[in-house]
Amino acid sequence: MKRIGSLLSLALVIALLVSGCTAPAPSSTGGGEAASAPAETIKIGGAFNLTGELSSLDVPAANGAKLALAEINAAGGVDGKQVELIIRDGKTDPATVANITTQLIDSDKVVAMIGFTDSDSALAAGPLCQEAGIPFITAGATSPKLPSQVGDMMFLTPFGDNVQAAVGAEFAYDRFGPKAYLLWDKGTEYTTLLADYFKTRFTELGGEIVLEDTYQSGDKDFSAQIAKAKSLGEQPDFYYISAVPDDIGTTVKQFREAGITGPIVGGDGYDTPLLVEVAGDAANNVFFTTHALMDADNGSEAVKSFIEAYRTEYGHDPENAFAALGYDTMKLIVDAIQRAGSTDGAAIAKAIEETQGFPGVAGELNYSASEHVPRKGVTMIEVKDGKFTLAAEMVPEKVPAP
Amino acid sequence: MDDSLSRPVSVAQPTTWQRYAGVATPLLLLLLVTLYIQGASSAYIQRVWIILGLDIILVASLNLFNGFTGVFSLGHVGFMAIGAYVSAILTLPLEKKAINLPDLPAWLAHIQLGFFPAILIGGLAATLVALAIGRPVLRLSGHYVAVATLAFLVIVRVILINATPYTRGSRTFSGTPAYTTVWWVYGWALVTIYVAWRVLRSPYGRAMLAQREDRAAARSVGVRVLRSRMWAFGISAFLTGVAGALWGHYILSFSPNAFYFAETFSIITMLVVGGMGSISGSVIGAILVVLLSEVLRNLEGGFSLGVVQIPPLYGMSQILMAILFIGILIFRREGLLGGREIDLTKLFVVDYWRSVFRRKEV
Amino acid sequence: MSFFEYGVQQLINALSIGSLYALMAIGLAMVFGILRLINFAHGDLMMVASYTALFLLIDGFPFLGAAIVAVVVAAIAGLAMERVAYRPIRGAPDVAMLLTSFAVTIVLENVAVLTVGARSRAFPAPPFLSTVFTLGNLTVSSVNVVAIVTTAILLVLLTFFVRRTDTGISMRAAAEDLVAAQLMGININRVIAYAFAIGSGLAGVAGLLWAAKVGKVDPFMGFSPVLKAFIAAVIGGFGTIPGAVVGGYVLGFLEIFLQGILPGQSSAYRDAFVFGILILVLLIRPNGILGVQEREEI
Amino acid sequence: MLRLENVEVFYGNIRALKGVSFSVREGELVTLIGSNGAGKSTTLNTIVGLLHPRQGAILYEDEPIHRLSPFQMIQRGISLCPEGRRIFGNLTVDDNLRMGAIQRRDPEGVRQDREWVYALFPVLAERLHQLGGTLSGGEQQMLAIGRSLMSRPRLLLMDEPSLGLAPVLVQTIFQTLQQLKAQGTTILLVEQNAHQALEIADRGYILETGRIILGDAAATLRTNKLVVQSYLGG
Amino acid sequence: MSSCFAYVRPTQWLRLDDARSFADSDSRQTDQSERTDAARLDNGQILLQVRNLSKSFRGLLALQGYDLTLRAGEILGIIGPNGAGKTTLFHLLTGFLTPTTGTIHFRGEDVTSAPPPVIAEMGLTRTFQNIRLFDSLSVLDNVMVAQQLHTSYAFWETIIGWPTFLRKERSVRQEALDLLALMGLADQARRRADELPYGGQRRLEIARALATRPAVLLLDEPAAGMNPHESDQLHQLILDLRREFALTIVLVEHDMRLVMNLCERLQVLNYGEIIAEGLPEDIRRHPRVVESYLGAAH
Repeated sequence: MKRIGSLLSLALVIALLVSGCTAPAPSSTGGGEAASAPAETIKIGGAFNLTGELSSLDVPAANGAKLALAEINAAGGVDGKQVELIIRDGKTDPATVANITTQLIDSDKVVAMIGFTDSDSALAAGPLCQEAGIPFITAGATSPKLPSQVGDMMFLTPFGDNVQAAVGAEFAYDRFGPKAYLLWDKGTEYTTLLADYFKTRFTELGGEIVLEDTYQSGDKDFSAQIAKAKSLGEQPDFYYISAVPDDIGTTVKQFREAGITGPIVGGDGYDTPLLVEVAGDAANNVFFTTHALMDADNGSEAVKSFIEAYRTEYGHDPENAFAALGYDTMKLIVDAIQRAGSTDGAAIAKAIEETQGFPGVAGELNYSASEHVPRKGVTMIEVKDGKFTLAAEMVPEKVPAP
Repeated sequence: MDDSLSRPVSVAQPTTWQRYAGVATPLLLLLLVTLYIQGASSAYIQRVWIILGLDIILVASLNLFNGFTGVFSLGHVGFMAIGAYVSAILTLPLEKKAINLPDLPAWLAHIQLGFFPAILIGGLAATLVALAIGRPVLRLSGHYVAVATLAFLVIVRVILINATPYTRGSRTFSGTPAYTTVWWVYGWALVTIYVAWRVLRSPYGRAMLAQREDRAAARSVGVRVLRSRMWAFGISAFLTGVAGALWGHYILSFSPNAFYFAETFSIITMLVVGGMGSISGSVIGAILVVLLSEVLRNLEGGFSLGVVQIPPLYGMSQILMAILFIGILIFRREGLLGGREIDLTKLFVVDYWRSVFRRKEV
Repeated sequence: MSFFEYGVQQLINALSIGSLYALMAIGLAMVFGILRLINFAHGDLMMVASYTALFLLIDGFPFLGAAIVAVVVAAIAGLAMERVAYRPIRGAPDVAMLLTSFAVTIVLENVAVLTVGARSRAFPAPPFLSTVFTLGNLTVSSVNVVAIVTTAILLVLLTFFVRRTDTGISMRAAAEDLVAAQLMGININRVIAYAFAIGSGLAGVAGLLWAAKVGKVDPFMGFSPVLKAFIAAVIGGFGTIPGAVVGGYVLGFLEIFLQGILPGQSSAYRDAFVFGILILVLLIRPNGILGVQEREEI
Repeated sequence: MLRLENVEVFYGNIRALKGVSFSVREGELVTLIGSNGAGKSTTLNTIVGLLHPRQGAILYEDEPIHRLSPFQMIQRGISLCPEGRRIFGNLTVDDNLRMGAIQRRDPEGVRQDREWVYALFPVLAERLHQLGGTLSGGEQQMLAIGRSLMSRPRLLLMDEPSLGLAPVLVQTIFQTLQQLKAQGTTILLVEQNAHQALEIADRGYILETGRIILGDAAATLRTNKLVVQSYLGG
Repeated sequence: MSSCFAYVRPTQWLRLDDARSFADSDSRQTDQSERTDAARLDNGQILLQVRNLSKSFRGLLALQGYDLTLRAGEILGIIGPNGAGKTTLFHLLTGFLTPTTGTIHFRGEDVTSAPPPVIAEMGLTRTFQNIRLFDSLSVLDNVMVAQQLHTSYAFWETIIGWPTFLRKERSVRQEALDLLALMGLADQARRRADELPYGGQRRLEIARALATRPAVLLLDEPAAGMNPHESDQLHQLILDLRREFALTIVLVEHDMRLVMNLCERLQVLNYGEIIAEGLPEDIRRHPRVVESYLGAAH
């Protein structure tokens, strides 16, 4: 019992420690990671799932944001005040995600929050920010429903999936024809939404889905699905595959190895160097919709310098589109704070709504009071000889309702 | 302090008022701490307190099955999912239902229940499923039950993902009304602990423990092994379903991903740390793991130790918790309490204090 | 593509994925047979092996050299795992050991996230693992053939090992009766070490083949395969090597054929069917397809 | 040769052996007699290192061995033929014998010993490649004894070799034991069949509830009143 | 140890007043007491009728052609060498094993394939050769587990702790304490069962069996590990219990003195077959028994 007594007292001490750590004390003693912390700073919360299943998406986004932060502070911050990005790890666990959001709002006293690349987390964090009157911009969740689900403090940096799916459908219909094969990951919201919107828009155009198939998140062997596709009497005009960045290289590789040579079309999940690295030559004749041409040789100046800076900082190319989105999100929020001239949440949100023609690495951002999902051009990329090349810059004719 | 465990003691049996005092003390303490936290602490501490309460329900109800019957379920998070989804669907405001779940069958699309009935129905739904799968699965022996319940968890997930009209599939289920408060959570936590204690001190519980200790001997004195396991499974599933409902109305947005291995492992850690088969162990395990992992999480963002600056190491808290867990399994195989109970009644027995002080003198 | 060709194609697919499951399941079964430990961290050895190979390949090692080192590293990692985490709790209840292995998994995966990062990396498979044969309408990628052939060779070697060598027979003896094995003078620590080393080595091989097939590696790559291998081992009859092999192939066929046969969106229920069948197998043959009926405990 | 000094063994909190002391001299056949639960098997398991005493010492040729593990006992020439035979049912007869010789590094000697065991129990030679589990009870007992002999022990511990065997087979087994003794093997025999055990033994000890209550020459014990009353069914 | 074993002197542990009050409270508490039924049975009525019972394991016959007619009130002894099938017989009679052939009728009902709990409920229960208690439960709880067979609880009254439930619990506890007092274990009621000394554990096992209110009690080597003095005490205990509880007793035992003095009738098993049956004095001289079991000295 002695031991248990001491354990209980240990628990008590821990409880005290927790409250000590999290009382509205300066973050330097134990709060999140403080990228820079001079006396007077503007605090922005960065909530990301740095560990757990979503870490391969959130880590690049956080890295992008940190890169932007360094540039901002190097350029003098906001009105002479340095900006501080307090990063906390949601661990891909809903309860922890909500905990860190509360901590950022309540203990760290951030004026605005960015982060997360998935709707689960964004929807767990969003309402808390909404309630506290703090603007929250998600760096990667692409569900166009988010703002309507959360409220007027919720913003997206990427376009909604309905927009890119519509572009994909229109582009492929015109270029390849009306018969499509559709495969998607049924265990992930992003891929499900993308496939749904694609199907809606494509059938609306008069296209036909000749075969529809699914796989489970975590599946790495697509041979059964491929054999099924190959057993189609006549091959479709193109293959629309909705996959997350971690899967797409594998999927394309295995499709090509099985002798399927037709065009493969998809969304911004394809925007990762893994596509070419994993699939190699097999990646040719792949088309996908994304935010901007992220290519160190052929991209815009902004893109080139972003890639350069990212390489210098982290030793490798941006892992996927989320790196650029994280970068843009950070830049956008700071820009909005500067324009608002205040750290009041409502004022910042209003400044975001007034954003027009903001030059992000991943495309130009336009918002309005009714559009918290940015109006953005969609870039269509074609992979040629292992390189991403610009196939088209498009705005969809018609966007499926969110 | 050895004697405050339910080991044989030479002191007199506690009188009625001592027993009441033993029960009332922790309750009073709980009430005071909760009131204090509600009044004077940050929103974050309040949140941790609620999460702790939810975990206490989850661990105590898992203990009711795993600890009392000795067969291990790895599928309880599946019941949590059932509770969360069922109650969330039932309480979703009608206008949100029309938008979020447009394909619901008519009878579901036009009802909106209050929190309490929704919780009960969530729990009952979990119980029904438990009784349906329990009949075949609980016949199995030893860790094959663990295997089969793991399979159950996978199946629940697949069904959640595919039952799109009800669950939105893999898409986030949102719009759940924020009904859960600290009072709901601790109210149910007390109910859970009371039920677990009641079951333990009843013929049902004795049968569960007996078949855990020795299946053959239990059968020889008339214990029906499958039946006693079914009782445990059903009650435990109900409480886990309730916890899921409370969890759903607190976290508000969730998808099938929330109810999978990560959550399973986290609850099991608390159970094993506290000690299987001990109700107070469940509570202590939950407290320790929840608080410790919060502390570690707060430290992994990097901090300075005087001159040394510790860089951020995200993932360190999980690693340390896992190592702690292995350590406990190695050095205290039975968990901290090892199936015993902390009995505060003893604190009110004069002889007990006498014995404590006498020992000090020696 | 004719129906026949379709069937043959799926058969090859099933054999290939089944081979990988079998390789993984053998390791699980060897350890389980002796210790009654379900080692979930087995999957992370795949990750260890493929990252080792990846780094060596980046440094310009030839593939075979890198592969051999990787398999050895996996074996060593398995031994270390046994020494640090499993030996101290040997003899604990089955469930305690299972949970320990969960914890080991968490440690390994998070250490990997901390050290090599969470991002996926492309795995540069050599040409002999990435060419494609075409036979009429059938296409077979060489990695599948290599997987099938490697598994077959390893199975033959392993069978020879456990049937003919002293250590192999000791291993079977220890799996059958640990106490009697000790009385014979079998050093069980050594036998267990062998089981871990060989099982982990096989996991390493499976990891490399997996990485070549998938084309990339990441810290969580072992989770899904080990779950499958575990199911395979249970279906086949836990604790026996032939059972693990049979289970691996049965699971491979189940998955491929369910995916192939279930129409349209219902193929998303594949895993529910697979795991449902698992429960059925347990009910009908509680000790798996090849498992021996144990006497009722009295 | 073997000496137990005040050995105490616990199962959890239960004291199974409460200070057992006895000795076995080189070349002797000593029997340990007692009823079920008296601690006979516990004693043997402690000698071979499956259990470790909490108190007391076990000396083998004046060297303390009570901290060693079973495979080190084999190296020192102590072999236990366990109660209930415990042969490897999924291994062939030949492989079972091979396991008995697992630590030996003299293939020629092993081969000879195998021949010798087959000569001792000709029925085993007929079933060379049969699985152990398919043998009858008596054949299994022979295999178990043969297996223990394969390590060429100098001290052979036998735990209830007559258990569940037909009288005629028990005769065979006991004759074999005498034969082994004649060839110089020291034997410690645990038996419930006190009558027959005392017949072939040089000396005997009576173990009762974890204590040695009596120890004497076998012939003397056979006439002891208490022994006759409790163990010889007088 | 002998002190641990020593039963409290008969006058102490079996105060007849206690025994009677136990019996009385018993018939008061339950509407249809099994034991009062048993008490009403005429001595000589057939309780257990076994015909041609056989059991084989993987082709090995453990028991064959076994017949038994057990009459109320008798004490039957079953002897034979280890492995003769005695324990198998107990397993068959109590439902732990299902016979390969043959029938078992208990009180006129066919219980050949009934499971153990059903058989226990009908009034046939047993002890185990190696004591099998519920180790981590208290001594009292060990008995209470067995008692609930004859008390009905509604789930709802249990779960909310309704007064009716508490009343039932109190009376069950009192009965259990009475029974423990009878066996000299009253002051140990709150200890863990595995903390009892060996003799106490033996007595607790018998107390637990009695708590199911059996008509027939099968004792599997109750004197194992006892010295002659203790076995004498056991002898007396068994006689007293039979009288007080109107028991019919089947005893498997190696202690010849106990068996010969206590039992009214003996069966001798060897190789799963009855080789002799009859009065103790006849058995003692039976040539086959002498040859295969007792040894030539007799």
